[in-house]
Amino acid sequence: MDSGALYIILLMMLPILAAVISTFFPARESYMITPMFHVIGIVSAYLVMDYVPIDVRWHWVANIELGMTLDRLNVVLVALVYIISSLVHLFSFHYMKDDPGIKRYYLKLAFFTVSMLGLLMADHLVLLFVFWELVGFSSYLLIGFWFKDKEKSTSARHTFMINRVADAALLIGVILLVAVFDVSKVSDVKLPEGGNPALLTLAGLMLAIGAFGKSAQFPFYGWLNKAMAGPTPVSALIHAATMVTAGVYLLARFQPLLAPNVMMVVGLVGAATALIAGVSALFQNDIKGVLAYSTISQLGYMMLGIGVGDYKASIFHLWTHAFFKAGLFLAAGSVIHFMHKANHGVDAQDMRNMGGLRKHLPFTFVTFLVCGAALSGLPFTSGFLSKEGILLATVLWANKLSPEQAWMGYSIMGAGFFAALLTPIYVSRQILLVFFGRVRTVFQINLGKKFEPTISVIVPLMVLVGGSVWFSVSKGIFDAHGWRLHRYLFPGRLTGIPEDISYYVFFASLLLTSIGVLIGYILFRPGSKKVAMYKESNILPNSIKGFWQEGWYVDRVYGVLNQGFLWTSNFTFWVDKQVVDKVVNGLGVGAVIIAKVTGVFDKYIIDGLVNFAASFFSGLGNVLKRLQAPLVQAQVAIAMVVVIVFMFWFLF
Amino acid sequence: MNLDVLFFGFAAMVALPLIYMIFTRNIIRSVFAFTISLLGLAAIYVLLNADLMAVVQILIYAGGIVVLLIFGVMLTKRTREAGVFTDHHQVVIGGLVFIGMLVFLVSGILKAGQAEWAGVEFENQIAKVGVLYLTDHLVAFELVAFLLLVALVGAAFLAKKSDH
Amino acid sequence: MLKGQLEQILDQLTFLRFEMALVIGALVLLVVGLISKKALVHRVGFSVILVCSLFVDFGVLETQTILSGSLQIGPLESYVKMLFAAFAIWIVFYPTAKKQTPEFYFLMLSMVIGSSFMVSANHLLVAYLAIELTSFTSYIITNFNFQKKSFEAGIKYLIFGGVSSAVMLYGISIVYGIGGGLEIDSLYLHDSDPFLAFGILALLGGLFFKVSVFPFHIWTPSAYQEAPTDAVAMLSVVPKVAGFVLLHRVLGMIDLDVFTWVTPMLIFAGIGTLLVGTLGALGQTNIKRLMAYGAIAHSGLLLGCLFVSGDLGVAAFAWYALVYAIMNLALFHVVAVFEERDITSVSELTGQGKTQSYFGGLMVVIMIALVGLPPTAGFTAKFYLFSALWHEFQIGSDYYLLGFLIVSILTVVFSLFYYFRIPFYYFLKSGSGVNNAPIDLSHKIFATILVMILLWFFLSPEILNNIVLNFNAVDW
Amino acid sequence: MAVPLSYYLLLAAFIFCVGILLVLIKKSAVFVLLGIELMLNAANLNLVAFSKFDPQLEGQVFAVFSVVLAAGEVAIALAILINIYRQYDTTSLDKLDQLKN
Amino acid sequence: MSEHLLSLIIFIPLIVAVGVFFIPNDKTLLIKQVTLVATLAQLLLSLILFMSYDGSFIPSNWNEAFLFVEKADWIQMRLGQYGVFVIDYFVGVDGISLPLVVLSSFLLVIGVVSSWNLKEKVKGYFMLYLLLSTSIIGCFVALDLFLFYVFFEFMLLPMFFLIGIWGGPNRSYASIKFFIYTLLGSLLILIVMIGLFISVEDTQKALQLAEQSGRIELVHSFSMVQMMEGTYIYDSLLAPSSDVTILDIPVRYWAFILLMVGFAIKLPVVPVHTWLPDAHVEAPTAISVILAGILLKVGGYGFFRIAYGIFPDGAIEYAFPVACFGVVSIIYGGFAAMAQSDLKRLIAYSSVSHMGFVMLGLASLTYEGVAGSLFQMISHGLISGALFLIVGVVYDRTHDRKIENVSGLASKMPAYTFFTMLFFFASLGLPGFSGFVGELLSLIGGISAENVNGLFPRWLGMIAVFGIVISGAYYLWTAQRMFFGKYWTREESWDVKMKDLDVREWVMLVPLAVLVLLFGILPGWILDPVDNSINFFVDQVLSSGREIINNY
Repeated sequence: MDSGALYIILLMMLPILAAVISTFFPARESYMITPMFHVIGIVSAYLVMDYVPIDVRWHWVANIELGMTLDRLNVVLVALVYIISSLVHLFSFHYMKDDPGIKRYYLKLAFFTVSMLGLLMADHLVLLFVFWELVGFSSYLLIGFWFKDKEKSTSARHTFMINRVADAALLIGVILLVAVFDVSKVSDVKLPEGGNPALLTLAGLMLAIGAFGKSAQFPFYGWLNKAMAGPTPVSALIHAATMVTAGVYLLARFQPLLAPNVMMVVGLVGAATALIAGVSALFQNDIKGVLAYSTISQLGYMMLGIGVGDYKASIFHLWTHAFFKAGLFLAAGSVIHFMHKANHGVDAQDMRNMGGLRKHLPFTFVTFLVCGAALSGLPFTSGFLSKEGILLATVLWANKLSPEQAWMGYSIMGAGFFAALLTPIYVSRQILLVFFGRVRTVFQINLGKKFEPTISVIVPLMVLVGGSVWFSVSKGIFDAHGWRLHRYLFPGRLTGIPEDISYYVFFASLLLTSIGVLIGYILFRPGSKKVAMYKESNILPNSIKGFWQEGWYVDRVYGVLNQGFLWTSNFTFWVDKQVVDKVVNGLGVGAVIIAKVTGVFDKYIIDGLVNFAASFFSGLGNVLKRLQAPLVQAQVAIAMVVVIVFMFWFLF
Repeated sequence: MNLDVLFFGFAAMVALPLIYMIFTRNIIRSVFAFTISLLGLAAIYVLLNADLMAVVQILIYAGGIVVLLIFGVMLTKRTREAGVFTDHHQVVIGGLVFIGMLVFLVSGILKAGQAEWAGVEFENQIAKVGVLYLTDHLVAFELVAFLLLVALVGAAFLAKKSDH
Repeated sequence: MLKGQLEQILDQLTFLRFEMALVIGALVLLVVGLISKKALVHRVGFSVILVCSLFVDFGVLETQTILSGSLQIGPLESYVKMLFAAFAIWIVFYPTAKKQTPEFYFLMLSMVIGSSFMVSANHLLVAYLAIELTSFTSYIITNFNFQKKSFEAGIKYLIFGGVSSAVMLYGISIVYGIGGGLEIDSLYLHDSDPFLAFGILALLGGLFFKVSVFPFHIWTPSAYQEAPTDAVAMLSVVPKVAGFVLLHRVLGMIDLDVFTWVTPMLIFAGIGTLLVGTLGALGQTNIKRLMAYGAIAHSGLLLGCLFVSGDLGVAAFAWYALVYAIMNLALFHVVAVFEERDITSVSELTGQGKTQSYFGGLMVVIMIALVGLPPTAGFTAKFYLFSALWHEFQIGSDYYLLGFLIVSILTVVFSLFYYFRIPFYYFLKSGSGVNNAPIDLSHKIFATILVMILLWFFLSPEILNNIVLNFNAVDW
Repeated sequence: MAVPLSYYLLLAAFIFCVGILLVLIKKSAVFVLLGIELMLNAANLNLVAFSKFDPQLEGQVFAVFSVVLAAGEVAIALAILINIYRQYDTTSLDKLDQLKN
Repeated sequence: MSEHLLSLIIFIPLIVAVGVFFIPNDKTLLIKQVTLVATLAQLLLSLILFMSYDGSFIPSNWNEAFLFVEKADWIQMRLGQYGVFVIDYFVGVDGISLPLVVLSSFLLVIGVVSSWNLKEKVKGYFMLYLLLSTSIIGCFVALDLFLFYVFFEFMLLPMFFLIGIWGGPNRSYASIKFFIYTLLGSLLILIVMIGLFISVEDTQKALQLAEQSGRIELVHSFSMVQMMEGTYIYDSLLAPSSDVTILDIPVRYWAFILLMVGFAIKLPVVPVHTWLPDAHVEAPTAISVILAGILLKVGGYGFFRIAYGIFPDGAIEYAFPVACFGVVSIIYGGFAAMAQSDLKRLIAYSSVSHMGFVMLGLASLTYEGVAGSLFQMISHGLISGALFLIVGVVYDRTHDRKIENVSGLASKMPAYTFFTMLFFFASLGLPGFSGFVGELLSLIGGISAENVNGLFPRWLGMIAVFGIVISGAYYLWTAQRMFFGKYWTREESWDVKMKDLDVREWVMLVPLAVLVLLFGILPGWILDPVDNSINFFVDQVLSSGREIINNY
């Protein structure tokens, strides 16, 4: 085994190694060593950056040569995963330290990290699919971590199943590409020569659907809100920074294969999702719910970026989003932890019970503020830069479209900008409702002002705050293409961007963001009517607000589908028991064949096979009964009748 | 010419009692009708130059079997039977079988050919038959002897054993 | 002339040593029965007679007719007769043998005698008499349990048999008149004449009665149910196999190209037999009655052997008859053992498996053989028969034959239903046994021997080759 | 030959059919036996009629045997019938329905 | 020893069964130990077989395709004047049967361990068990059709009694149903077998026999190798040149159809699958393991060796219907499984679904598809075996298998939950477990067949993909209902019995789990040694099938 392979394996296995090692120590504190392993991972990734690509290939089965590779794109993402993961591991120690299942928790978390790393490093579509599924699986395990809670385990199941549907499509795409087009290398995707273009479109579409599933795009986005049932650090890692971006990663890699139509679909779905989720985020009462929908919305942006052809912008947004959203989630985790400690009686995640927490949780507040700003796309944050990149690309793309498609392009663009307006509204709403004003519930225990005693909370939050401001990612404050890693990742020359458009977009997004913040402040400032009544606000299930709050009722659609599914299954079983079994058992097959042979099948189909079978068998039964007559003369009669029948049949 | 008349007379003697037998309810009378019919048959055998057969018919059938049957009827007839005919279904089927068979046979006979035999000798049939019994049909002769023994032993054993 | 004829008769009588030995033995047994009342004496006498008859018989290598065309002898006939005698010996080991009278054994011997003549009969008169001899024997033997029901079975059997034999006699008379004779091998019926056709049909009907083929099978269940079990074993094998040989010989005198309806009729009768046997058995609860239906189904398969021409057919028949005889011997032995334990109905078998598992195991093997599954000779026999039928289909492309083949294979599935009810109740159904006394060791040994034979014939069926090589019966 | 052969055959056919009819429609076992005897007689008549043209006289020989057999059969039948009568107190065949599936 | 390796593997259990017969009834422990040793010896030998199997050669015809061949005269019978038919004791393995032999001997050991606690009629049970294992292995290695058929049929009897005597409350119905269905299937095979041996000749054998007897005769052969090589007698019904049709379908196609139906009953395929749930539900745990793990594979193996090997033209002609039935089974089985409330029944239906992949992959006649089909059999053998053991665990404790009667077991039985989840996910095709590999390869075959050989359209394969969604649905739902949520059982008395896995159960489940994982990660361990065999099989079926279709 060469050193490259060793390196890759090591890089992949570090997290699980850490978790296993710490599991052997009885003390809970041993889990503090896990972040250190991650730091090794970060360092290794950094060190290897200039030596890529390295890869390892091995024969798996049949004609499939699996491979893993480290190239420029994924080494960056590996580093990202390690960074976020190390912070989450660190944060989790505080968050989970009283939980009896902490061993299980860390193992699962490490398993997830490994799967995610594998997904990034996989250099064969099949292997990518393998890790894709494993990521989903480990996410299932983590969401259902508190399995004793029926609802949480149900959420985990739903999450997995929704993903599974998309994965099935992905599998079709993978098989088509691997087996039909012989495209399997992830790191080096080329348009296959020849082949059926329609089939290629189909394959691309299937990949896109797979990506939509994992990245919680329309119509699959419903699962992400359910996934919030898991421990909050998990949400930070999985549902903000890493797993959900896998779809973006996949499409970014396979963009060369995607047919224009598919690109259009991706863009459309991305924009629509950004909008839909943005609206829904406005109406959430659950602190994580807001973040969940905002994540969906941001993922929509990334998809939009892919769809309009600028996957670089999407990757940039992926990077920045990972930081600020992880920050937001961890901050939310901190809030929830606090609420949980402070008052056992109330729902620790419901914003209706919060308010004025900035005094209790200053670090958290700062994190929320900065990361929220980044999410909103306020200037001086990383989010501003990356979001602007995507919007810019969208505008450029829309301008270039042919007149027939222009309306589509402009509506996609419009949706993108509108979502940019929504984001600051819900972010400010959340910050105002959680950290400002008065506490809307009674704390049973006075925990003092500062409830962030440990380093395992402060360090992650601060690092993420650091990652969310502009200088950590870019040289220029407003330069959407100034990402520090840009040149490393995409060595080619930057495409020229018309200055004027760039300015329009810059100002437009600045304006929209400002308006958004303003609206948010006006509506939800401490003391406003809405906030005063917020504690008691209950959204009626059937109102339009309820519709939005429940994510445009996507769950109900799933429910209907699920009912249909169950109905089908019950029907199948009914058929199995009542029809197949009986027909096959009761020699119905014979009857059917006879009927078919004599060409009267159709007739009996109309009359009902059941009637036919019934009369057939009762007739047969009667004949048999006659044939077994107990009286001797009847027996003689039977024999004679048969003889006469024979006679007249054969002799005439 | 005379023989023709005789044949039709004897045929009637055979057939009419049979029709009576179909409809009668009395077993004894029916057995006697049967006897008449047997005698008619014997006469027909005579017409056919089968003297031995006619004799056997009278001796064994009319003399032996009918007596045996009457004996059986007497032995078992202590209670009155409710009816003579079987149930409705059975009678209908019987009638159909009767008609079908008859129609078929009659039409068949009318169309039938007949084997061609070299020549026909009529004289001294009994002597010839006697020789045949001990030459060509020796096996059959011995077999029938054994068969009668079996019938005898069997019937006797059945009757005897059931006494106990 | 007459003198020469008589001398010739005397010469040829030596070919009848087997039958004569049996007849003399039967008479002696009857006399001995008057002197000694010991059951053992009768049993020993019976088996001695049969063994002697086996010894005086020798294989006739060439097929020929003797006694002015009355009888036909040849290797097949010798084989079948020896099979009868060798088969009949074993019934003295049945548990029912203890209570049998000398008359019983006399009748058993007459059954063998009648069947032997049936096998040899080349003259319709002899054939008729031989059939009647076995029939009379059977009528009488059916009553030998002297129960209320057995008399009922007896009279029903007699009436049905009487009608059948009368029909057959009528058929013989037509064949005689229109066909021109009674000697089977010199007759060749080729006039397409409806009256003659009826004669043939009636003649075949009587033979069907003897071999219990549809629609003349109806007597079988009642008779088997009520006759003594050892007699049933005889009844189900000896006259039936003889009947098939005779049936085949009779079919040989019919020109099948003129009487085109004969082959389909036979095949329909065969299919009917298979169906009636298997479907009829499904609802039975009485063990012997059930087995009677099974025997009917086997008749259908034996009839199938007749459809195969050439020495393949005779081989299939010889083999099937042999295996069928062994299987039925074993089967009715098991039934007799059950009867001795007061088990007559299937449901009374429950719980037997707990105490009598060894015997049960043997019984299972026997049932497997009857169904026709490996690793038993029952499978080989069926397999050989099916192969022969397939081959015949391949030669003639007769789709009726294919239909018969398919039905016969499918009936194997159904036969599983009823044959396996016995082990099913024996082992699988829970319940307390009617009689939990241990089964006599001798019965176990007897069953073991038969089971061993069944297994051995599966593993090494080459014995068939040796039998069949002698036949050169190309006219089958 | 004045009377054609077919007349004899027709008479025989009639006897045969009446025999079957009796077997089928009469309850009493004795009647049924009579029916069987009639059927046998029909066959005998056929045999004898045909044998008129047969120099070998086989038909007549056959017919004689068949009469003898009929006697044996009736003997056995009566032996059983007496037993039946003792057990069932009737000779009516439709009362004999103990043997069922 | 190596030249009699196969015979040893086949007959060790038979000999031991005879030995067990002489052990007194009450020495149950000894009986169990002896059985265990016998099956372990069988496993050891089959491992030796696997290790010493050299799959590196590329055969040029079927004669060369088999290794460890043993051939001995058994039966030579005359077929009247139409020649002689020869039945040999002829066994051998190629890459298709080898993995199945190893799988079977492994599962047989597991089965013994799983029935270790049996209390009643121990001797009978283990004797039947040993007979069963003889016939199973024999079935996989027989190269003589007659021998195969004998083993094939003989499997039914021990199975019948094992279900019927030691089964659950409704066992009698289930056992009879099982027997009838499978017997029906095997009789269809019997018809074809008869037709085949009458149509196939063995000239070599004819020469051999001529040396002994001095005259040349037609020798009808039962050798599957001859049948696959296609040495047909001219004018025979099943010869490719035969033009006999029944209902407008050529006889050869009929033969193929009959074989497919016969083996489909065993596999089982919708709509002839209904015996399976009943049989499974009533069978004792170990027998369920054998039934699902091995006996279903006999059906699949029959597809490979007999239906496809001998009738390649049928395989090509009927690829579409076969694949259709596969897909229908996948979807239908999945839906039916979803509706179950009895855990065992659920797994039984899931077997129907999973065996659909075997059919789909095989029908594609692509290398991936066929390899996937074979692999799916192995993997399903391990996984479903394990799942039935899992059911056995809860059944042993509660004597109840209803899913809704327990919940939240995870908190009470963590190890049990762990294994259950592991096998559930393995079964629903999570990558990393062997189930995924088989399904993936079959699906690759199913989807790429249109491009590779154009046998059937790819939308069939695409529909089949959604089978994995359904399987996910029912497994996760079941897992949630039984293991998650608050701990609760229907009967209070079950509480005390709800202990976590004991040593015996660990011993059974750990090897299975390890293998499932191992083969999921390194499927090449199974497939690489048999690579050439599969390639050869695919080439042979395609080329000779096309040849027959084109030439006649």
